[in-house]
Amino acid sequence: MTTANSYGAFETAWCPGCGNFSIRTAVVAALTELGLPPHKVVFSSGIGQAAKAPHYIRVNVFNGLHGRSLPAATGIKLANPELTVLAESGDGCSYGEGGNHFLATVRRNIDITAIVHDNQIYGLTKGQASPTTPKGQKTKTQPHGAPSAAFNPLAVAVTMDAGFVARGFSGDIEHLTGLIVAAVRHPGFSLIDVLQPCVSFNKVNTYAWYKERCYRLGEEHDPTDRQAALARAMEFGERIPLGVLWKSDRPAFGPLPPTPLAVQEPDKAALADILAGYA
Amino acid sequence: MTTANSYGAFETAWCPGCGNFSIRTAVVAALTELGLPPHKVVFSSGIGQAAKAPHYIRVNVFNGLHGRSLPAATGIKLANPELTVLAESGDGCSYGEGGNHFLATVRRNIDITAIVHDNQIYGLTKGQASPTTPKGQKTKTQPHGAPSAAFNPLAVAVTMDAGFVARGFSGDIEHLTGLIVAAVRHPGFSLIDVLQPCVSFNKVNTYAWYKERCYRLGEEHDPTDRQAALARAMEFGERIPLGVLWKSDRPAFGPLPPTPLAVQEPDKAALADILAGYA
Amino acid sequence: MAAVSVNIVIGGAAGQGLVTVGEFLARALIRAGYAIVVTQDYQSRVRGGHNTFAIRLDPERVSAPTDSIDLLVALSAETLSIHRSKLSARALVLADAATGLDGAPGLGIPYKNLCPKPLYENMAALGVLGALLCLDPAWITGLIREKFAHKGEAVIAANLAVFAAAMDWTAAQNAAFACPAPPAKTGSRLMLNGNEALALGALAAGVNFCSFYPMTPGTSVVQTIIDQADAMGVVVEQAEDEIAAIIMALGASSAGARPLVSTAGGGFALMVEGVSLAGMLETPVVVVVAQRPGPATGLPTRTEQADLDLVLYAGHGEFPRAIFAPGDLSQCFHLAYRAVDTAERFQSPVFVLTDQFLADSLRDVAPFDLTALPPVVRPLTHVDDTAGYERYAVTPSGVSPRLLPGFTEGLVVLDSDEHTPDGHLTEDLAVRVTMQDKRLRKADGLAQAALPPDVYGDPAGATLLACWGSTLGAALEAAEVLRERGEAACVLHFSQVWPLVPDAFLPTLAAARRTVMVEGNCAGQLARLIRRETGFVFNALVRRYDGLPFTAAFILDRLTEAGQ
Amino acid sequence: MAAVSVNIVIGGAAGQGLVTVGEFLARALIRAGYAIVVTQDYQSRVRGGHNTFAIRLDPERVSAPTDSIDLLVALSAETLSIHRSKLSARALVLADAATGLDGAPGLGIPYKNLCPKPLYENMAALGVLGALLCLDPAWITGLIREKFAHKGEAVIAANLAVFAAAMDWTAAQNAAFACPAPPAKTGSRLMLNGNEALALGALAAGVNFCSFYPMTPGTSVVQTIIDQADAMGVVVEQAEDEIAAIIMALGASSAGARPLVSTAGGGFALMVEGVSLAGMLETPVVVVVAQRPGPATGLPTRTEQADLDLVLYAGHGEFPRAIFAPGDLSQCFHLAYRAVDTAERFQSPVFVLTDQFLADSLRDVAPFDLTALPPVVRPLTHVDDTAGYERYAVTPSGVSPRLLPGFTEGLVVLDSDEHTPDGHLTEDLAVRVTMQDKRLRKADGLAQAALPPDVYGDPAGATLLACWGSTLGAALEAAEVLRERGEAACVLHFSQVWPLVPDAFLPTLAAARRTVMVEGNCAGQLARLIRRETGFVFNALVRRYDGLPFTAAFILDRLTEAGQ
Ligand SMILES: Cc1ncc(C[n+]2csc(CCOP(=O)(O)OP(=O)(O)O)c2C)c(N)n1
Ligand SMILES: Cc1ncc(C[n+]2csc(CCOP(=O)(O)OP(=O)(O)O)c2C)c(N)n1
Ligand code: SF4
Ligand code: SF4
Ligand SMILES: [Mg+2]
Ligand SMILES: [Mg+2]
Repeated sequence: MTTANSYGAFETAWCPGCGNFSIRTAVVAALTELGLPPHKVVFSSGIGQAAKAPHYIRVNVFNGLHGRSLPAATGIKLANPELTVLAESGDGCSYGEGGNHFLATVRRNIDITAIVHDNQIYGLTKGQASPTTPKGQKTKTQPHGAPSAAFNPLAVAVTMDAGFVARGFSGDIEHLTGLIVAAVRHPGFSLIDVLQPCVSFNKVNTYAWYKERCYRLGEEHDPTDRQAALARAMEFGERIPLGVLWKSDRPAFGPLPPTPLAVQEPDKAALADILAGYA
Repeated sequence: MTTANSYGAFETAWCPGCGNFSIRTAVVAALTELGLPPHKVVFSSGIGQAAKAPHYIRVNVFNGLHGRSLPAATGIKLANPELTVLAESGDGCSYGEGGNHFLATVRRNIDITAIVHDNQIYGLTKGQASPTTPKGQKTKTQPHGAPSAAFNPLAVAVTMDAGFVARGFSGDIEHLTGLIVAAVRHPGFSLIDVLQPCVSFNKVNTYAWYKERCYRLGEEHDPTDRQAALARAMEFGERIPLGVLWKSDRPAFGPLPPTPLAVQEPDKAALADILAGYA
Repeated sequence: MAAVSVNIVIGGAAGQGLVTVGEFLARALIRAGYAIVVTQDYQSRVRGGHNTFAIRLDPERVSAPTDSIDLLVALSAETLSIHRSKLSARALVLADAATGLDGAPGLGIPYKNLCPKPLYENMAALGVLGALLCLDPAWITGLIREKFAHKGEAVIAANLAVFAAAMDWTAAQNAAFACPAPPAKTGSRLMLNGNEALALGALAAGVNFCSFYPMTPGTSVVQTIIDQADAMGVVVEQAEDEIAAIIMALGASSAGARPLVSTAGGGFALMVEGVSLAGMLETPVVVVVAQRPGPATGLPTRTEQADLDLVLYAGHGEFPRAIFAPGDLSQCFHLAYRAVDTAERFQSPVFVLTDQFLADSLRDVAPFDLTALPPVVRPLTHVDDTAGYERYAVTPSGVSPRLLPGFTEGLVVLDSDEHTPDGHLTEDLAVRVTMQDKRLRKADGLAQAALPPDVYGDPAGATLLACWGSTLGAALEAAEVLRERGEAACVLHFSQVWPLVPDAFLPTLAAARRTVMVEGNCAGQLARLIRRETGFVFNALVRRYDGLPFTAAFILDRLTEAGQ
Repeated sequence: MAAVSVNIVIGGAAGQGLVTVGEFLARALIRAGYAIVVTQDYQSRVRGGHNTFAIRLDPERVSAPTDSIDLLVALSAETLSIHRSKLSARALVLADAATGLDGAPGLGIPYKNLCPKPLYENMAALGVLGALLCLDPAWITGLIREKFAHKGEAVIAANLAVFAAAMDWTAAQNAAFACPAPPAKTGSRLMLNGNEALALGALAAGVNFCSFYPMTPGTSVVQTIIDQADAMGVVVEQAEDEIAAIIMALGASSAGARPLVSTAGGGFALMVEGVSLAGMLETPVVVVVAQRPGPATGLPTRTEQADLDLVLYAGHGEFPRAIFAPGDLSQCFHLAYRAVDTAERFQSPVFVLTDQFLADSLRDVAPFDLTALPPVVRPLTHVDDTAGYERYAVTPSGVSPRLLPGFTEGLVVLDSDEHTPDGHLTEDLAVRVTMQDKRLRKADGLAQAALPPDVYGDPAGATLLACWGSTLGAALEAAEVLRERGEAACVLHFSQVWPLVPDAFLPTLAAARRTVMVEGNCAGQLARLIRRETGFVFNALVRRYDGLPFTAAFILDRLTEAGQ
C-alpha cells in the first residue's frame, strides 16, 4: 500500500521558512491519496530551487535543464502512457526560459500535470525579476523596477482553453493537495500555479501578503464558464482566488501508443514490405 | 518626399498568386502614407517565405534567424529609438520557433510593430503544420491531422493586454494599409496578424476560404472593451473579423535612451568615480 | 566509368515538374539495371528560380556526379544559357521547339504537337529520353501504369500515348547520340536517396520516437519516418522548436523509447544544451545533422561539410560521443542502424553527419539483408535487486545498467547536476571526480567499437585521397581517373569521424606517396582533427564550399593547380 | 611568497555572514597595503550547506589560493571537521567558545559576551582577526564608519564597540600567532573580483548595451554593469532567455550600440545559433562565458575550464572569431576592453572566457589608467557617397565599412542568408565563394592583432608550465616554488587562446627542458589545440576537474606523481 512514508524523507537545500516545504507536503499527500506507487510516477523538472523538489520525493526523476521540464515530461508520457507524469518547476523555469514550451503544451493538451512554484522571483540565482514579478517591483537587477507587465499564466491558459487550470497557495496545504489530486486525475494538461513565498528574495509577496489576499473559490464558481474563469484568473491584487479556475472537455493529446515503446520491437516484416516499395 | 517609388521594385522568390505580394503592397502604401523616409525605417525578419519580404522593400533590413525577429527588433529600438522598427515574418517564425519572444514582447510593450504573414502553414519548408494550422487539418507531415489546438495569437495578445492588436487580410489591401499605419503610429507593441493564402501548401485556407469569411469590423466595435476584443479574437470560423480588435493605454516600454547609443561616448569622468569607489 | 557513363541534366523552374521527370527516369533506369547517382540542385524557394535534377547513369557503376552534360533537358529557356558551357562533345540539348536551341546541338521537341495538354509534357520528355537512351520502353510504361493506377485507365492510356508518340518522334529524328552500353546489374535494386536510407536504417534498428522541427535538408529523414510511422509503430511529434525536439527525445529515451532527431546546422545549434544534457543524463539519443552551407541561414538548399567541429564539441563540459559520416546509401542505412545501437550501448549522444547532396541523391542499392543485422542493445525492464538499484552505478566500462521507470519497483533518477550513483544531486567534489571519470571511461569503449576508415585501393606509393561522408564517391572516381592515367591512387574514407583510432589509419597514410584531404569546408576540419590526434599532416588539402558537391574533375583540377 | 603569506579561511553556512566578514577584512587588508587573493567556495543553494571565503594575504605579492590554512574562522561546527586536515603547523582555529575547539589549537571566542546581539558576531570575528594579524585597527574602524554611515551614529558606535572589545579580548589571549610582515604596497589599490574588473573594462570601452539572462557565474558581470548603468548610460534588459539575449544584443549592435552578453556554458549553448548569426551578419558582439563544471547543470557554483572547445566552434558554418582568457584582474579589465575593440574592428563575435574562481576572486589591483587606453573602433555614422553604399563591400582585409541605419540615406541591409555585397540574399554560388572568402580573410587581421602568450621567467632549459585564463596565478607560484627548489622554471600564459600564432610561442616551448600544460579540464583542450595548430606535443598534462581552482601545491603534486 502506498502511504506518505512510501515517498521518503530527505534533507533539502531550501531556506528555512520557504514555501517549497509545504508544497512538498501537499505533493506527497496527493500522491498518497491517489494511491500511486512511487515507481509508477515520474517527475520531470528544470533548474531552480523549486526544480530540486523531485529530488526530495521517492519517485522516478528526470531533472533536466532550466526551462525544459515540459518537453521532457511530454516525451516521457509519449514513450510510456502508463506512467503518471508530473512536471514541477519554478515560475522562471516554466514561464520564462520555458515560455514556448508552456504555449505548446497547453495546445497539445497532453495528459501531464504541471506544478509551478510561483514565488514571483528567480530564487536560485538570487533574486532577479521573474515573468510573474509585478511591473515596477524593484530587485537587485531591476533597480528601477521590473520593466514589463507580469505574465498571467492562468489567464493565458484559460484563453487557450487549457485542460485544467488551478491556483494553489503553499500556505493552504490541504487545499493544494486537493488541487493536485484533481489535476492528476484530469485527462489532459493540468496547470497548477502555486503561490509560494520566497523568504530570501521576495520581500513584497510574502507569506503574510499572500495570506491576506488568498481566498478559496466557492461552489458558486463554475470552472466550465470561460468568462468567469478568465475574470478569476485576472483577479490578482487585493484578493487572489485559489481553486480550479477552469476545466475544459477538450480531448487529451492522442492517440498515445498502445504499449510502452520500450517493449515494442521493430516489425521486420513490415519493414521488408516498406523496403520492397522502394524497388 | 517619400512616395511608393522610394521603396523600390524587386524581383521576388514568391510563388505566383501568393498573398505575400499584396501584403508587400500594403506595407509600401502604409510607409508612404506615414511619410517615412526609407533610411529611417528598419525591418527585422526571421526565416521563411514571409521573412523574405523586407528584401523586397528599400529600407534598412535585419534579416536574422528563424523565430528571432522580435528580439532583434527590440534590440534595434533600444539602441536607437529614433528609428521606426517593424518586424515582419511568418506564423511559424513568430508563434512557433519565436513563441517565447512573442510573450516577452507583448509583456514589454516596446514601440515596434509586428506584421505576421499568417498562412497557417510552414511555407518555405514545404507544408508542415504551423501553430495556427487548425487541429485535425492534414499535411504531409501530419497525415492524421495537426494534433494540437491552433494557437490564437490575437486572443492571447488581448488577454495579455498587448498594446495594439489587429487582424488584416492580404485580400483587402486598403484595409490592411490602414491597419499598418495605425499600428506604426501606436506607441507600444502592435501586432497585426495578416491572413494570407499560401497557394502552394495550404489548400484549405485559400483566398476564397478567407474571402468568404472575412468581414471588416465596424464602428460598433470598441477596441478598448476587453471582453468585446476577446470575443472578436475568438471568432475564427464561419466569420472572421478584420480590424483593430484591441488597443491598450498601457505605457510603452521605457524609458528608452535619450540619444542613439551609437553617438554616446563612455563618460570617463563617471567611470573614474566608479573605479574610485572600489578602493 | 567516366567514359561510358551518361550524364542527363533536367533543368527548369521549381514547380515545372523536373523532379517528376527525373524520378521516373531514375527509377526506370534502375529497374533496367543501370547504376545511377542523382544530384539535385535547387533554390530556397517554392516556385520559379532555376533548379536541376541530374542523373548520371552507367552500365556498371557510378559513384559521383559529374559536371559535363551529355543530355540537357531544358524545361525553361534559362536552362540552356546556364548550362551551355558544360555540354560534352557528344551532348544533345532537348528543348521545346517553340523556344528553340539557339544554335546548340540537339532536338527541338514539339511539345505542343505531342501533348494534348501541357500537363503531359513530362511524358513527352520521358519518351524522348527513353528513345535516346535506347531504354526498353517497358521499363517506363510499367512505371506509368503503377504511378497512375489510382487515377484510372483513361489517364494511364493518355500518358502512355504521349510517351509512345514522343519515343516514335525521337526515333524518327535519327539524332546522333550513341546509346549507353546495356546495363550489367541483375536482381532487384532499390532506389533511395541518402535520407531515406538513413531513416530506414534507423527504423530497422528499432527507432520508434521522432520529435523534430522542420529544417532542410534534415526534414526528409523525418518525412520518411512519418510515411512509415503507422506501419512501424513510431510516435512522431513536431515540436515547437529544436530545443523541445531534443528534450522530448531525451524524455522519451529515458522512458525507453529509441529516439531519432534530425535537423540541419542551425537547428542543431539550438540543441547544443540538450546534447550536453544527454551526456550528463547518460541517455541515448541519435541526432542526424544534415549539413548545408553556413554561417547562419547561408544557402539552405545546397551542400557543405562544415559542421564537423560543431558536432564534435557541441555541449558545454566534457563527455564522450560518436559521430558517423556515411558515404553512400549502404552506409546511410547501416550507420544509422549502428548509431542507434551505439547510442544505446554507451548511453550517449551519437551523431550522423550527412549533407544536402547525399540527402537528396537518389541512387540504386542492393536490398538490405534485414536478417543479417546484429541485435541492438536494449535497456533493462527488469533487474534482480531493485532495492539497491542505482542508475549511475560506477562500473569499469563507465556504462551503468540502465533500468527504465515503471517496469520494476526500482526508481530511476536522472539528474543534470553532478550526482551520486543513485542520481541525486551532490556537491561532494570527490564524487564529482568519480562520476566524471566514469562518464569519460565510456570513451574507451567507443574507441574500441569505432569503425576504422575504409581503404579503397592500394596505398603503397600511391596518391591517397582522404575524405569523409558524402565525398566518398567523387574521391573514388578521382582515384580511378588517376589510375587510368597511370598514377597509383587510393581512397581513405572515414565513415566514422569520431572517435579516431590512429593505429587504424596511420600505417595507411604512411604507406602513401602523397596524401590529400578532400573536404567540403574551408578549414579542413577533419585534416586538422587528424593532426591534433596523431600529428599527421596531409600534403595537400582540396576544399569546396560553393554549395555544390565534389566531382572527380573538381578534385583533379585542384590537384593539378596545386602542382601536386 | 609561500612562506610569508597567511591563508585565512572563513567557513560556515550560506546566510551566516561569512562573505560580510571576508569582504570587510579583504578591503581592510588591501587598504593597509597587503596583496590578497580571495577564493570563494559555495554551494548551489541560498541558505545552509557549507561555504568558505578564503583570503590569502601577503606583504608583497600573492597570485593564487593555497590549501593550507593558517587561520580558520569556524562559523559553524562543520567548518572545523571539514577543514581540520588542512590546518598548517602554525594554524589557529577561531570558533565560538560555545561550540568549542574539539582539541584543535585556537581560540574559543566568547561571542555571547562580546556581542549584545548575534547580529554583531561579524564585528567580533573581525576584531579577533584584526588583532591576530596585527592590523592597524584604523583600517577596519574606517571601513565600519563608511559601511554603516547610512545607518546613523548609534549603529556605528555599537559596531565599533564590539570590534574594539574583540580586539582587546584577543590581545589578552596572547595567542601564539606570528603577525605577518608589514605590508609593502603603497598607493591606493582597488579591490575587485574578476567579473567586476571585466565589467569595468567593458564600460571603459564604451559598452552601452547589455541583454542577459541570469546564470551563475556569468551574472555578476551584468550586475556590476547594472549597478553603474545610470552613471554610464547603459541600456540593460533582462531577456526572456539566452537566445533573446544574444539576438537583442545583435539587433542593438546593428543599430550602433556596443553590446556585451554574459553567461555560463549552459546559457552559452543556447546562444550558439546567434553566434553563427553574428559571424554571418558581421555584427560585433562580445560574449563573456564564465565557466563552471559541466556537462549540463553540473556544479553550478564551482570552477572549471572546459568550455574552450565549445566557444571555439560554437556556430554552424565557418567564420572568424577571437577568444580572450584573462589570468588576473588587470587582464580582466584590459582584455574586456580589447574584446570590445576587437569585435568592432573585425565586425565579429569576440569571446572572453573566465570561470567561477576568477569571477568571484577578490584581489587588489593598481587603479587603471583610463587616459592611457587606446581608442576603440567605432562604426560609421557618415559616408561620402551613400548612393553606392554596400554593407558587405568586398575589401582586401575582409572588413567592410560599417554604416549604421538611420544616420545617412544609405540603407544598411543585413542578411543571414548568403548575400551580395549590398546585403540581399543570393543563390549565386560564385558570390557565395567571394563572400565566404571575404569573411574568412578577417582571420588574417585577427591573427595579426592576436596577443602572444606571456612568458614569465626564462624558458631556457626550464620546466615550462603552460596555462590559460585563471590558472595563471597557481602556475606562477608553482614555478616560483620550483625555482626555490633550485629547478629552472617559467610560465607560458595564453591570455588569448584564439587565434593562435605559432611563431609567437613555439621558440619559447622549444627552449624549455620539459613542457607541462596545466588546464582545468579533462581533455587538455588547449594542449590539443596547440598540437593541431603547430604539431607541438607537451611532455605532460596537469588537469583538474573537481570544481576547485588550481593551487601551486596541486600542480607540483601532480608533477611529482607523474615522475616528472
Ligand atoms: C540555460 C540556463 N539559463 C540560466 C540558468 C540559471 N538559472 C538557474 S535557476 C534560474 C532561475 C530560477 O528561477 P525559478 O525557475 O523561478 O525557480 P526558483 O529558484 O525561484 O524556485 C536560473 C536563471 C540555467 N541553469 N540554465
Ligand atoms: C532554427 C531553424 N529551424 C528551422 C528552420 C527551417 N525553416 C525555415 S522557414 C521555416 C518555416 C517557415 O514558416 P513560416 O514562418 O510560417 O513562414 P512561411 O514560409 O510560411 O511564410 C522553417 C521551419 C530554420 N531556418 N532555422
Ligand atoms: S531562495 Fe527563496 S525559493 Fe529558494 S529555497 Fe530560499 S526561500 Fe525558498
Ligand atoms: S510557398 Fe506559399 S507562402 Fe510561400 S511564396 Fe509560395 S504561396 Fe506564398
Ligand atoms: Mg521562482
Ligand atoms: Mg507560414
